[in-house]
Amino acid sequence: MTAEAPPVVAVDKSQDSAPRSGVRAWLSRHPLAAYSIRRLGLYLVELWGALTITFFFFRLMPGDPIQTLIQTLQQNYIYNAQASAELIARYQQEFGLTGNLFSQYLKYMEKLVLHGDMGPSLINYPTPAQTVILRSLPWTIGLLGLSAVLAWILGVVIGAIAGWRRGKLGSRIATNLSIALSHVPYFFVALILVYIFAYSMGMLPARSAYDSRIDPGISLAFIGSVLKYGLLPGLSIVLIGTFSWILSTRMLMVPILGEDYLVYAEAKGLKGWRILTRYALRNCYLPQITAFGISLGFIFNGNVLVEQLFNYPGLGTTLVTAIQQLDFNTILGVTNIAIFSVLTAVLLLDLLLPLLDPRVKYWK
Amino acid sequence: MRLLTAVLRTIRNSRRLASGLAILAVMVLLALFSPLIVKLIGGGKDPIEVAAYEKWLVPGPGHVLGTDQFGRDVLAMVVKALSVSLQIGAIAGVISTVVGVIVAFVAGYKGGWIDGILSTFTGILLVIPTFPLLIALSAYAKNVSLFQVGVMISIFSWPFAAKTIRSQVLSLRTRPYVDLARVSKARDLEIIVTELLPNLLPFIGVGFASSALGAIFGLVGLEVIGLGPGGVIDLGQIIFNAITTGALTLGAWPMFVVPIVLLTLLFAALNMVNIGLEEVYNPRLRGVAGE
Amino acid sequence: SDGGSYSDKPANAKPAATKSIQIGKANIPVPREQTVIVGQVEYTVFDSFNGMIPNGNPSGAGVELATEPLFFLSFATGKLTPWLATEYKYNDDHTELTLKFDPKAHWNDGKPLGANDFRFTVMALKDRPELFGGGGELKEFVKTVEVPDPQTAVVKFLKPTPRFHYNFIAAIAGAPNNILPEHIWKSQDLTKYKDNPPVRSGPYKLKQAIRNQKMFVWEKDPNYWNKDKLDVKPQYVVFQSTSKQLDQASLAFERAEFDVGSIDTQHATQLSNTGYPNLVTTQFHDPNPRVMWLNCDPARGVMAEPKMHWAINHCLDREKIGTSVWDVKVPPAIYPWADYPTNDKWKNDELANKYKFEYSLEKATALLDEIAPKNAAGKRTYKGKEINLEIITPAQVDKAEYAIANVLKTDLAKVGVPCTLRSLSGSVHDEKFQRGEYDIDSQWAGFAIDPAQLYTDWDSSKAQPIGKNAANKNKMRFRDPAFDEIIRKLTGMDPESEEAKPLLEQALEIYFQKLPLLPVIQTGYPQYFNTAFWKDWPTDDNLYEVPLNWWPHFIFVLAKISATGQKGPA
Amino acid sequence: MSNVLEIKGFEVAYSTNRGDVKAVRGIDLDVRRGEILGIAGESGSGKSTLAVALLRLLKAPGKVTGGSAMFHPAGRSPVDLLKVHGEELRVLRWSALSYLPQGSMSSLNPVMRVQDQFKDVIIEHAPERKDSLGELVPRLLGQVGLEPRVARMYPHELSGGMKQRVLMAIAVALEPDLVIADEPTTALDVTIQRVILQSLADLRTDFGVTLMVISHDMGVHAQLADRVAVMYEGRLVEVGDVRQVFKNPQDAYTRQLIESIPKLGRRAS
Amino acid sequence: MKSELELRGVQQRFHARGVAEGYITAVDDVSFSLAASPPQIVSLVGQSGSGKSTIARNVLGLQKPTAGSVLYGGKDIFKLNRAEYDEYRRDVQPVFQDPYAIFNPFYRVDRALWKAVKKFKLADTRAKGLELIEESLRAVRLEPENVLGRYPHQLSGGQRQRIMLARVHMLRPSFIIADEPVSMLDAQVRKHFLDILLDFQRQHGMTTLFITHDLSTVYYLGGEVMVITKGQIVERGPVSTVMHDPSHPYTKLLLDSIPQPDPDLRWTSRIAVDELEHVDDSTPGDTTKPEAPII
Ligand SMILES: Nc1ncnc2c1ncn2[C@@H]1O[C@H](COP(=O)(O)OP(=O)(O)OP(=O)(O)O)[C@@H](O)[C@H]1O
Ligand SMILES: Nc1ncnc2c1ncn2[C@@H]1O[C@H](COP(=O)(O)OP(=O)(O)OP(=O)(O)O)[C@@H](O)[C@H]1O
Ligand SMILES: [Mg+2]
Ligand SMILES: [Mg+2]
Ligand code: NI
Repeated sequence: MTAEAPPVVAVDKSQDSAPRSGVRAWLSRHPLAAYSIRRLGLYLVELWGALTITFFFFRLMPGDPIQTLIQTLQQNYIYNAQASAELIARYQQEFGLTGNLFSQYLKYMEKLVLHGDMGPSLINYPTPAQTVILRSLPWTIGLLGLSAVLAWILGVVIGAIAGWRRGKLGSRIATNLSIALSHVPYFFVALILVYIFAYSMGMLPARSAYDSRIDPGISLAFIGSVLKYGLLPGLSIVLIGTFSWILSTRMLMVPILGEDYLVYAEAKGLKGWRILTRYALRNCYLPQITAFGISLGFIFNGNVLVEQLFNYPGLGTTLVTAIQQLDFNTILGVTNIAIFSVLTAVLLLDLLLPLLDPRVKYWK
Repeated sequence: MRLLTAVLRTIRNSRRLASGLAILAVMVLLALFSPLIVKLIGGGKDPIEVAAYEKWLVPGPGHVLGTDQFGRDVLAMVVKALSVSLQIGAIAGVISTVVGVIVAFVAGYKGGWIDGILSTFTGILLVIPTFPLLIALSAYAKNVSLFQVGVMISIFSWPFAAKTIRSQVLSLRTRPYVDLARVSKARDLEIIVTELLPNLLPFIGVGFASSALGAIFGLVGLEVIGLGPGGVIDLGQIIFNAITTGALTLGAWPMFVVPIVLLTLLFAALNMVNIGLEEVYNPRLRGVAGE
Repeated sequence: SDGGSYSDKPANAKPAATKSIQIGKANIPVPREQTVIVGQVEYTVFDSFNGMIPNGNPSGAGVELATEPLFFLSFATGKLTPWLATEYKYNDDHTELTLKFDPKAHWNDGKPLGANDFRFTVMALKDRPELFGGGGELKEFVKTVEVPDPQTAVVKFLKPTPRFHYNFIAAIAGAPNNILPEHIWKSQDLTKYKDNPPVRSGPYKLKQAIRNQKMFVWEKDPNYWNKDKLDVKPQYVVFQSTSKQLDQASLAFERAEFDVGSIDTQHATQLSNTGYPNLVTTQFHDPNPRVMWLNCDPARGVMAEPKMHWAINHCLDREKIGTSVWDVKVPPAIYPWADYPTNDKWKNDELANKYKFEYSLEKATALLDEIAPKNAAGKRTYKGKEINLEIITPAQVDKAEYAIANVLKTDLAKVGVPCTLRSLSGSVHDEKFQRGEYDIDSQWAGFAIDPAQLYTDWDSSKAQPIGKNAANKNKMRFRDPAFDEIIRKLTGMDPESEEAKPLLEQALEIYFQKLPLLPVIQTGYPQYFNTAFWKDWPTDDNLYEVPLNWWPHFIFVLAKISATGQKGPA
Repeated sequence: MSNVLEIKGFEVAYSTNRGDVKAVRGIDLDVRRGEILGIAGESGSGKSTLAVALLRLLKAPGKVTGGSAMFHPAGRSPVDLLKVHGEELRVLRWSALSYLPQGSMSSLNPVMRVQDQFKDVIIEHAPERKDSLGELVPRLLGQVGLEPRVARMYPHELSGGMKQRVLMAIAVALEPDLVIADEPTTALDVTIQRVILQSLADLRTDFGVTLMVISHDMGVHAQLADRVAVMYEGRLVEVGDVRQVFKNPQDAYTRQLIESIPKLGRRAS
Repeated sequence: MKSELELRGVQQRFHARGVAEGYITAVDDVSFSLAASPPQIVSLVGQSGSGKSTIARNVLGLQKPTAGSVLYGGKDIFKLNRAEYDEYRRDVQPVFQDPYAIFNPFYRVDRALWKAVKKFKLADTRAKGLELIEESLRAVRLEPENVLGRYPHQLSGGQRQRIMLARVHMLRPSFIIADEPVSMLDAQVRKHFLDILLDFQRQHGMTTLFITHDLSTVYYLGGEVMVITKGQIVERGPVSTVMHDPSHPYTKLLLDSIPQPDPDLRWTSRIAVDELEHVDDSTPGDTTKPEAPII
């Protein structure tokens, strides 16, 4: 028995006074659709904004990429290589560096949006930047994605237990360790792990992504080798990531513990683990899902250095190499990929969340 | 005065906050007196000048932490670097907090389209991975000084502060005491400054601490690719030095361990302050979280 | 003063040289005992070997093992070894050059190699300035190339030159121009073709380039044309990027996961002091002394004063830099070239004594007081303006060139000259450097086979105004009419001829007076070899030409080593 | 009439930084089987503390400092509620002793459907009834005047009154001996309050449960309770039949309490 | 300062997505007026969510109505000039519902009083101000030394609520807008509080708009009463008339639902759930549900 209000006569001016056109009415009757459309709109605006900002940032940076290239080559070959005006002009054309900044921008966006083309890479000329990036992407997704998810799961579970059994010795250790270590940069840990497991004990490889004696492919040996080589870099991300998730989950958990529904659940005589999983955890993992989407971006930042340290053939290493040679197209490409994935992840989570959490007021 | 007593009251309520602040205070003191300490170590000459001593000396009475690959006294470097790292943290922390707070208040209190634009912009900055942009910026700004690096880092860290504080402002602005102030003829600015701001202090504190941490780590990252500000040594640079020169296997552990311990301690201290503040100000956490 | 350095260990702790080492499992796809593994720089390019595309060719990746010049020049001995070519001959007025090719030579796909390939290469590049290595000297000098028979090429010049064959000599890190197989390239677009796998002529062929492992695997070519003269021993040579962390890199060396490189001086010293039995150290000088480029443009104020250059010279503590800053102890540099015996003929000790390089802050102060006296505030001024120098360097802050500049900066401060020192990244540095927007640039000298070649770049006509790109010539904006005159005369002459000698001396004197380029130290590059799998590495006494693995001369090393019989770990 | 609960010398204290605060001071009280016992008293008099302590939900810094509470569940041996522990306590809960909390807004888990919150207790305490869940839940909901479709709703989709009734339905799901209701209506509007009070009274008639209803609203007691116990500063000042307490209060405080109730001075129609 | 507050066709809508219209109407065409003289007490009763607080906020100028106007001395309060605005603020003062949230937890409770003194220039010296404050505190039966210098969390709800009353006593506005001031208080404190309000009316001539959902307090206060449901005022009249002879069915239901504190007057009839119609009583400000709850 929904309260059917009388049809609106246009009385209110300052507020929403639009006539009930078909679309609007439909939307207000389908809040989830309206929400999705609005969320998608915001996503596009954010995507566009972020891409634009990064484009101008990189273009306004001094240093002519072509000159850089020439200079790098000179360093490599020592001879004063001949870089003629013609050569420079040709490359400027190919790298989209001709015309004023705005027309460069339009051209870049057109290529990017319509053709998914990020322009040629400098570090690997004339391979297009997107190819260079796509080559390293699976490694990064594998390493970063897997370990980030693992860290999240571990962190949320341990954090929830630490909050749940607060005051117990184990929880106290977990909490204090997290306080001390949750902000430590990934690569510190990576270094220490390398020192212990690779140098001192010689148990695990400290660099590269797989054993080159094994041919890459879908074979058990190869997968085993990838796992073995990914263990240390993965562990360093997982460790620190876990600590920060522990901390934030615990912070979320503690106020939940004071919630009436937990007291009620206890009064119901439910078993401890059931209260933890069905009542406590279910209420704090949802906000953590959103947080996870946002955190992907930061993990990406930290990951750059870890990959670098382990010489892992991922996006981070590509980025650093590109930065060292001021390879605009590749840097921009990597940045754009990161922006795109973070935004998309957050978008998906936001769209998914109303389904997971009945409380989410998606129409707000 | 009132603020001071409030602060003292707060500190007394949390052991964690107190110990975090104590560690910070020691570090700040060390940083403040760093020129003196460095002078003392040098005993007449500059101990962090290139080739001041022989290179790679093991720790001993003359050089408590040994010397590095350019013959600089590691202890003096660490002391100096600590002050640099703290400075950068403070600079970036202050700037991003101030900007964040202003944006948050304007967006949160004014609402409407201003909020829409500011929030979208903040949202956009939030998803841009800061690291590549930071690098681009530091390549762009010629002759960067420590202060400029601080500014650059804060360009990317204020959105975090702004985001959290904005949501707080949104919830605080509907509080009855804001209404009371309004019927007492207080103006918007007055309400923001006197009614909202004090209640947001813990959030501002937390924002400050995380921006400061971010900046210190950001600088470490910049150093790692050799784009740090010229002519200064920060903790990150010593670590980077240790990594690239392989100090660890050489046995020059102080170059590696000491700055990492200091940084970890600093992180832990700021974290403790963060959590302490949250506990003290969040009545639900109060007592409950105190273990 | 204290317990000494990390790398010294007390003698009694030194184990016997027979101490067994723990051999690690090298991450390579070929049998360890048949392979020499070389530790090298970061690679980014794996699928293209076309050197005419900027970055179209990986460097330091072993391409040198497959690429041969017409001639090899050994700096250490001064010996010129004919290789693909058997001889070169200029006509008397240096307007024609005749090259003879070895009839045995063939490409690694079996096709013959000779004068036709040479002509193709020269003509293809001559008029293609948009190619890397195109245009330049080829365009400036070459009129035609004639091929009377497949083994003979005759180059006709537009104007006389005694130096054209320099283009085909591998003196350091490869010749300026290597010849291309005509049968492969004639149908290809030179700006696009990837040349993968590369068809070249060296003793090795590319087996695999593994991007994810940053690795190139070279396999011995059983059909190598010059087997009789050069029989390389290892079946495989692997070039692999080493870790940027020296810990990791040196540990890999210690475990014999690398045979060449992959270790730094400090760790190497430590290893040998702890009795590591498998380390061979070979000293070698880079042909490139470390220098300060001093800006000579009047727009830079006091920097244009030769006396200022000398004041800076007096502030350079070369002794200290050579001992404490550079990795190994190295001698100071006085001439703007490397101190190889072959270069001794260009020296002039009389002049060097007359213009003595010495570290003396007093002398520097005296000179400065003349040109930039202190004002009331105690600040040095030049034409009423307080002076402040800008030192830039492309080296990172933890690298030697930065540290050298830092030492100079400290000493300049002591004589009242404040400086800012900046490490600039790649192109930012290059832009400032090329546009002359610096006072002092701390880096390397650049390289020339003879001084006249070096001086040619310093011509006044090549000095651009500040702010305009110098296009790699005369970046210090040196202008001296007398010097220009000498250069003009020298260009057409054989530098070793008698008539050139007094001219070179005059030029050297002007150089000493004005110091546009201030040499600091000679650069020593110790090379480290591991004897676990391979022995008979070059030593200080016998360098086997050049021990550096990124030079084409490395094939001579590979021919002289032998396997120890050590088996790789399972 | 037999007693369900016999409380003797019951004491609860909260430790604060200024020493222990006694919230409940030596209470002796019997709860008779099948009755509705009202606990009255002004705010802070210790009513909730009493309830929470009996339910063994007392959290630090509160602690039971003395007394006993013998509970006589039907068909089981009597236990001292203040002494049972662990599994024994857990089993006792809900099947014999259930709770109707005050905070109806927040006592339901916001991310679980109503039916799942029923399921919980049934799976835990009466697994044999699991199969009949589909029939049981609508019946229980119907008992408190809710439609079956409420079972599939989430708490935030319910109004306060509905939530309170869902809680009531859950409370009697296992037909416990004793239900302790702490201020079941304070957060609600008068009109809803009336409906809830009606339903509470029905519970007794339909399920025969014993109810302990805590409220500071004397009106509620007057309408619902059989007997009323009045608390003041942690002490029980008076227990008696509802009529006696209202018409002829023995204790001075009770008298004051009754007098200070603003009266409408109008007969209900 | 004898003025009149008048609401003319006030309507307040709030955006609410998820309901069919895209908004909800919290206050629907409400008109009434309050006269400063003779001082009176007008109660506004209605269930939770019926729009009472919204009306209070409209009257206090904290929320601009979407239609209609609030007039003070015949002028729209959102169009007053500076002097008029000052007078309006001086003359119309609130006592809010929640004694816990009304104080800024960061400050001592004195501040609320001092702020009134300063902002409305009640005293020119500190001493006079203090005197005024103490006098007002005593007037609401608080000992100044017991409350001054304390932080809000150190006072009980009743004490806090009375400080707000002291503030009003100090300001002597013509109109007090009291939004459920007693709903959080104990019976005894509540009575006390109502006595003070009555006292204000008699001694200082203040007119009170008393908002509540508790009919017994209305009865105690006397004066006039307005009954509001779903944003509309359905009944208005002297308390005795409305209570004894309610004309609107809703008023009847309301009256019927009050539990009589007399075991002899137990309800004999049952009310059906349907009678309550659609009433959302759970979460004020949260009626914006995709599906309307059923009762
Ligand atoms: N956690 C606590 N710490 C210290 N004292 C407490 C705590 N909880 C309650 N008290 C004190 O115990 C006494 C009894 O509180 P209780 O909550 O049982 O009262 P109540 O009768 O339920 O009141 P209300 O009607 O307001 O719910 C009060 O004086 C209260 O201040
Ligand atoms: N700022 C707001 N935004 C959206 N809706 C609002 C807002 N304020 C009030 N409402 C809605 O307006 C209606 C009336 O609310 P109001 O607070 O005036 O009720 P009330 O009668 O004061 O209730 P209570 O007795 O619970 O205080 C409610 O449905 C409420 O949800
Ligand atoms: Mg209670
Ligand atoms: Mg209200
Ligand atoms: Ni008075």
